[in-house]
Amino acid sequence: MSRPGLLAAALALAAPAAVAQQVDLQVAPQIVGDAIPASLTGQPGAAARGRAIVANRGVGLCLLCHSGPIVEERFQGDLAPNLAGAGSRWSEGQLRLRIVDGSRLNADTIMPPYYRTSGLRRVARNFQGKTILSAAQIEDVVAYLATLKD
Amino acid sequence: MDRRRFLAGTATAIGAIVVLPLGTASATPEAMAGAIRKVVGASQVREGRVSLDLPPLVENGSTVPLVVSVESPMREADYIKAIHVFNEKNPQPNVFTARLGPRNGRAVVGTRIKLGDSQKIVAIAETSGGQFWSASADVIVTLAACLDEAT
Amino acid sequence: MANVLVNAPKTAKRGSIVEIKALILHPMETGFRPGPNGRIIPRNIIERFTATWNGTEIFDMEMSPAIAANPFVSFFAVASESGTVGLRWTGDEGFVVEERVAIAVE
Amino acid sequence: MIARHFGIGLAIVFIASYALAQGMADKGGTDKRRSGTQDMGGVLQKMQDDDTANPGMLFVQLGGELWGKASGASGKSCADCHGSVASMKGVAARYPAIPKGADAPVDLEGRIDLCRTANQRAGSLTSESRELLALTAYVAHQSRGFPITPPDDPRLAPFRARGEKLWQARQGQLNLSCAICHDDNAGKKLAGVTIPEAHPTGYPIYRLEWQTLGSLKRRLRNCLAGIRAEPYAYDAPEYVMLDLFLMDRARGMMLESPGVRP
Repeated sequence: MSRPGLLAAALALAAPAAVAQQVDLQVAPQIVGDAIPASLTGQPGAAARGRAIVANRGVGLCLLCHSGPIVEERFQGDLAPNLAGAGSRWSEGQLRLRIVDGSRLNADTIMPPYYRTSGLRRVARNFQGKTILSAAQIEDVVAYLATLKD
Repeated sequence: MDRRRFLAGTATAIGAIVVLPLGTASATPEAMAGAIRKVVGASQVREGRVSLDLPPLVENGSTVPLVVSVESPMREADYIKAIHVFNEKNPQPNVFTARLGPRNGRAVVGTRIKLGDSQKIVAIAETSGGQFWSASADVIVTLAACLDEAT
Repeated sequence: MANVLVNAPKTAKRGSIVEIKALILHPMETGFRPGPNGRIIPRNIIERFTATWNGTEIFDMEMSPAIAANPFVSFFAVASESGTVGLRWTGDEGFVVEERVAIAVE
Repeated sequence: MIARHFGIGLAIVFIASYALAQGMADKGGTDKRRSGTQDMGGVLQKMQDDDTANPGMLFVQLGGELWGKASGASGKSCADCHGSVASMKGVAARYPAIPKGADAPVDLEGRIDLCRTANQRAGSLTSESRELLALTAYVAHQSRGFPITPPDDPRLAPFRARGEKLWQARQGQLNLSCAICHDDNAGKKLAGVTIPEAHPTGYPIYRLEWQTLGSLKRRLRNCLAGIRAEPYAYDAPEYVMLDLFLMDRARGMMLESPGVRP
């Protein structure tokens, strides 16, 4: 199921085209089983920052499709699983791969690939070559989701 | 999908009007109270006689139907002379003031308003005898007004 | 190119109360919104709507930027005598539109 | 109270006629398709149904004025050739279609503009211009209550098939397709907003978010922006192909133009 080399190669290939997230794209996430065990930045993320990213519909976009235990944000989505308990269901590494590119586990997933610039079609000009979140932002989100224990 | 960015833009716009000689920077519950005080002066405002018909949950704040109806015989001796509507979260607290008289037969006014966020709306009716009656309603807005998407 | 839709009964019984509804094409630009270039789009609203019955003012509404685009107003009037209901919208940038409808009172 | 009763009466008549119309379209009784109208709150349904409250009717009225106005080098108006707009009944229910002498389909706006440039010999009307929307709304309004009946023109099939492919194709930075939301997840909540099934029953629509009337093309562009995909050019054939596919998908459903949508 996992083809770690392919994703890394794809990201590396995409790197020269990137501008805003160029530094991030030099990171080659190593997939092991159904997870990316190592931090994309080599550093742990900050859960508080991660919560803010998840809550922000223009940045994390998470609450458009998911609901989560963020009470101050009304009108959350219900297309995707509730984020509550995500930290019990998945390890940090599993969460990381699901955010980076969930299609590596399920080709039909509706979860957007948050850290991929290759294999996408007709990306709007102002988003071309850019990932949805930076590596550091993904680490913050992973750190936050890991705190959501049932 | 990127609505927050536009919300942020709206917030900037609200901030910008501080430099305009409008008296209020943005409507807040306090600004609304101030605007109401300007209309009613020292008079007491009582709840009742007014009904404010607004959908409790609106899908888009850009066009929210509103009807204010006031119990009144609408005769020369006793009629509603004005209906004022206020909000607490738009850039300014005044929504409209309608002036009526016995020729209306019925003290009912309908229109459509913009709501920048979920908030409380207050309607105040002024009788020919100088009394003030009011009603309020809370509206939850799924999508705020003043947003736009790149088209 | 003003465009107005008025709904009022053509006939009414003397003394009955009729509803008059009016819609007008107008952007009701609030003056608080940034345009595509980031600058605030200047305010352009209808400030006042007035209704007369045979020339006598019977209803008046002061509007704010909080009134929705393409303003809709409904109000009532006692059908006292046959005649003309005059509606007038005035606003920013010299906006003036007048519309008349006849109501025959029997 | 009279007004309120009148309003309620109108709403009941509307709901009844709507149910009847949908029932007639649904011979087997198994049609579960929902127009966007059915996903809106009662307040907006009432706004759409009351011609004196539906802001789209301002454009229909304007379209009526334009219908009678001479334009272009021909010095003729729409009415000079077509007569009463009643001649347009059912037309909107059949578009997009391939005009005589052409080999590619055009949508209703495209057909009106073609008439304008070829017959009236007037300048082309810009996409989303008030004039084009008004004329389209005026013509489309004539088909209100008509079931959508795409023409049996075999030449349309390949265009429709390409439209379906576009509908299914993932695109944009979010890597989503139209079908993922509007087929697989219709009825669920995207940030508190019910995802509609995306049947083009009300176009041109008065969208409250736009605070004006707009075309299906504009609506498709909004969705493309949402998934961070590059919108097709305004004159791109993709919009017509998607329109063809969507009209076929909504075959038998009732036209409601001008629709009101949040």
